[in-house]
Amino acid sequence: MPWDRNQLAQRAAKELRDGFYVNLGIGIPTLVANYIPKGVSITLQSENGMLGMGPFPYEDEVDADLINAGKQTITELLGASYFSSADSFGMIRGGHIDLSILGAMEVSEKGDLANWMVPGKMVKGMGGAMDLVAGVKRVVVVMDHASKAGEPKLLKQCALPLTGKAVVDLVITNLGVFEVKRGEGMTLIELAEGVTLDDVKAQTEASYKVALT
Amino acid sequence: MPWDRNQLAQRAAKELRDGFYVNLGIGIPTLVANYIPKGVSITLQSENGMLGMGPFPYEDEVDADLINAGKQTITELLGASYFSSADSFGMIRGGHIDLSILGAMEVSEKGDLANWMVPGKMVKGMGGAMDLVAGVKRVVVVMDHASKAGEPKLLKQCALPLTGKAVVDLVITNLGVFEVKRGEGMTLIELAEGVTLDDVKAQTEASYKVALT
Amino acid sequence: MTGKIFKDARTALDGLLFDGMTIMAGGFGLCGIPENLILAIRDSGVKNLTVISNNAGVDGFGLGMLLNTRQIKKMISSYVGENKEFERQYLSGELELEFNPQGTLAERCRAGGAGIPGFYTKTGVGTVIAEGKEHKVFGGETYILETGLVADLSIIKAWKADPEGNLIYRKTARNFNPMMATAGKATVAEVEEIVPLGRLDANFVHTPGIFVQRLVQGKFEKRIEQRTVRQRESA
Amino acid sequence: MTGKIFKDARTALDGLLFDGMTIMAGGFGLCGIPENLILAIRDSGVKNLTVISNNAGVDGFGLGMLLNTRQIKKMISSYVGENKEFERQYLSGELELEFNPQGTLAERCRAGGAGIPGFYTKTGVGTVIAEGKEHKVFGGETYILETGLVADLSIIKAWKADPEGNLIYRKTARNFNPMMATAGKATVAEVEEIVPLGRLDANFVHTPGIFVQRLVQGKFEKRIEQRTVRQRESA
Repeated sequence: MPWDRNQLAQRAAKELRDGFYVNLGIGIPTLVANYIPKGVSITLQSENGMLGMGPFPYEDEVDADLINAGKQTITELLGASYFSSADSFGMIRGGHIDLSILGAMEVSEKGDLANWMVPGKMVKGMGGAMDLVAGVKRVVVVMDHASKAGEPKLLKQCALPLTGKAVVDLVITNLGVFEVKRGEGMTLIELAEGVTLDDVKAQTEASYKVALT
Repeated sequence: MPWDRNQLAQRAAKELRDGFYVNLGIGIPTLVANYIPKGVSITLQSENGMLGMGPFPYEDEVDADLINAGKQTITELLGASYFSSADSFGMIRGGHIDLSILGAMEVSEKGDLANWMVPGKMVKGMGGAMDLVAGVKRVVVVMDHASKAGEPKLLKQCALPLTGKAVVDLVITNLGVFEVKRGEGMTLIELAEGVTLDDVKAQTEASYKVALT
Repeated sequence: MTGKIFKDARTALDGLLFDGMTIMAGGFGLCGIPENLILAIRDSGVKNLTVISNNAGVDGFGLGMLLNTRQIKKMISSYVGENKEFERQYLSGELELEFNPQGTLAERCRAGGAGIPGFYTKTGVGTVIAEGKEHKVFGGETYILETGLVADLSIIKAWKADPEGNLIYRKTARNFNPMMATAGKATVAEVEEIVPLGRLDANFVHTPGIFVQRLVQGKFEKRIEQRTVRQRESA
Repeated sequence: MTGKIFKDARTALDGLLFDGMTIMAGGFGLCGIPENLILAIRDSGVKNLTVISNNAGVDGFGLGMLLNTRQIKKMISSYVGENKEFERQYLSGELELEFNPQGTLAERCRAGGAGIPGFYTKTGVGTVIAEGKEHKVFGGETYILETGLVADLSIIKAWKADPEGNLIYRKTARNFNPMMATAGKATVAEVEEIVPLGRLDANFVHTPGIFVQRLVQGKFEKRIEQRTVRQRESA
C-alpha cells in the first residue's frame, strides 16, 4: 500500500536529528511536526522571522502579530526568538538551518526541484522557497510519486521552471524513498510496504539505482 | 591671530544643524561637542555601535561596557540606542550620518584626505576612518594649516597614502575655512581674525579661489 | 530639535508623495503592515507607484486597497497569492510585477540601506531569477549578483516608538520593517504607542531613530489572514 | 536535546582547536572580549593561528596574550595601535597583518555568516585598500568588491544567555560579537550569566541560539583602556 499523507509525514520525521533546526514547508511537511521521534528535540524556524515556533494557538491565544510563513496564526515556545526577515534569510542562506522539508511538483534525477510556477497559470511567487533550497544544509522533498493525472513527477529533467538546481538530497514519495547525491544521481533506498520495484518503475521517468536498505 | 584648538572646535561647531546625526573624530573634533550652538540639538554617533553618546562619566558612573570609538569611557543620553558594528557601519556607509568632523595629515585641492598612515612608521590601522569619509553625507576636516615643521598640509596632491579620494567638503584650519566642491576645487571662504590672504598663501600649496563671505 | 511626531497619517506624509515614486511598505502578509499610511496614500490619490513589498495585501485591505484604486504601476514582491484583483490586473497587463526570492528581497532592502549597491547570492542560480544577471564563482560555487534597493519613501509599522524615532517591533510583525526603515530616502513609521523619551531600553531598540524621519500613532485593525486554532482537550 | 552548556572555557573548546586554524574573536578594544576563551586558547598551546578581530588587545591582556606566546601567525584587523609587542613582531616580520576598514571588516563577517560571498562598497575606493580588488560602477559611482569571511571557530562574549544559546549583549560590548557569532563553523560564547529557559524575552534576543553551539559562564576582569571621567561640580 502506498503511504498516505500521514505516513509520508511520519517517514519524513525520521530525517530529524536531535538538536536540529528545521524549516517545514506548507502542506504535508507541516504534518511532520506531529511525528517527531522520541528523544529528539528540534527547533522550528519560520522564515518570516522566528525560531521556536509552537503549535496553533487556542482560540483565546490568537495573536495577529504571531504568524508563520503560511500566514497562519501560531504560538511561541520557551527559548524562542524573533528577528527580521533579512536576519532570517541570512540564517537560511548562510547554511545554519539543518533541514528543510518541502513539497514539489517535479524533481529531476540530478536533484533539480520545481515547485513554484506553472507557465500559463497565475504565478503567485516563489516566496522563500528558492532561498531555502539554495541555503539549507539538507533538503528533503515530500510528494506524491505521480500527478493526479498519473504523470511521473520524478523526471530525467524538470519540465517546469526550476526553484533550484541540484538542491534536493532526499525525495520521499508515497511509493518509497530516493537519495540524491551530487554527480551520482538518484538511488531508491526504501519502498513503502507492499509496493514493488515494478510499481515504482512504472511511475518513474528518472533513472535511478536501487540499493534498498 | 590664528585660531587655537578651542576656536577651531568652535568654528567647526557652526557646521552643526538642528537634528543632525554627527560622528566626531578623536582630538580637536571631540571638543566640538563643547560648542554646540544654542537651539541646536544633535545626536552623536560612536561607530563602535551607539547613538546618543553623552559626556565622560563621573567616577562612580564608569562602565567598562560603555566606551566610544576612542576606547574612552562615556555615558548614554536619554533616547540612546546600541547596535552591532555591522549595523553601525551600515548606518555610516548608507549615508545616514549627516556630518563627520575629523582630523587630517593632508588634504588635496580635490578633497582627497590622508590621515591614517605614514610610510616607514608603524601603521596602527585606519579603524573606521575610511568608512566614515566614504559614507557620511558631509565631511569636515579640522587641522593645523601647516605641519609642526612648517610644511603645508593643503596640497595639490596628497603625498601620504589616502584615506579617501574626493571626500572632503570643508577644511577648517587655524588660518581659515576652505570649501571643496567636486570638480570645482577649493575656495577660501573665511579667514581667522587678523590672518591675511598673504599669510594663507605663504603656507598653502594647493590652488584655491578666494570668495570671503 | 524639530519634532518627529505628526498628528495623523495624512500630515505625516505631507510633501513626501509624488506620482511615479517608489515606496517600500513593511509587513508580511497582513502582519505588521502600515495600515494607516496605506490608507492615507490611497486618499492622497498619488499614482503610478512602484511598490516594494513582500506581498500585495488582500482584496480591499492593506496594499490591496491601492490596487483597487489603480495607484500601483509596478510591484516588487516575493509572493502575491492572496489577491484576486492583483491577479486580474496582472493578467490583463495593467500591472507590472517583478518577483524576487523572499530572502533576496529582504537582503536587497538591507543592502540599499547600508550603502551596498550589489551582493552575490546562490539563491536562484540555475533558475529564471538568474537570467541576465552577472554570475561569479567564489570558492568553486556559482553565485549571482543582486542589487541594493532604495525607495523615495518607506512606510513601516512598529509596536512602540519614543520621540527620537527609536522603534521596537513585536513578534513576527517585525519582518521586513527594520530593513525598509533604513532604505527609504524618507521613512515614516506608524506605531501603536509613542512612549516618553527614556522609556525604551537603549539596549533593546530594534530600529535606531536615525532611520525614522516622521512618526505617527495609529489605530490598527490587525486583520488575520489564516486564523488557525486548536481545540482544548476537554477536562 | 544535547546540552550547549559547558563547565569551563577549556572544556567548551575541547576538540575545536587545531594548528593553523582561523579564529574570529569578538570585542572592540578590550570591551566585550571573550576573556576566558582567549585564556583557554593560550593554555591549549594551539599555534599558527589566523585571528580575525577588530583590535589585538593590549600587552598582556586580551589577544595580546596570544601574541606574547607567538600563537598568532596572522591578524585581520582594523586598528592595532595599543600593543607594543604587536608592533615589535610586525616590524620584525614575525607576524602577518591584513588591515580592513572597520566597517568593511564588520560587513565581511556579517556577509560570511549570511551566505554572501562578496559585496560591493565604496569604502576604500582610491586607496591602497582597493589595490588588486575588482572595481565596479553602480549608478555612476565606483565601488570595490569585498569578500565574506568565515572562521573555523568564533569566540564571542555576551551578557546573558539561556540554555538554547540565545544571547543578549550589553551596551557597546555588543560591537563585533553578533556578526562573528554567525560566521564561525563553530561558535562558542562566554557570558556573565546563564539564565533559565524562558527568562529572555524572545522579542529582544540579539543572537538566536542557532548560531551558538557551546556556552560557558565566566568571570570577567573587564579591563578599561581609557578611563576618562569628569568631575562633579562642587555644591
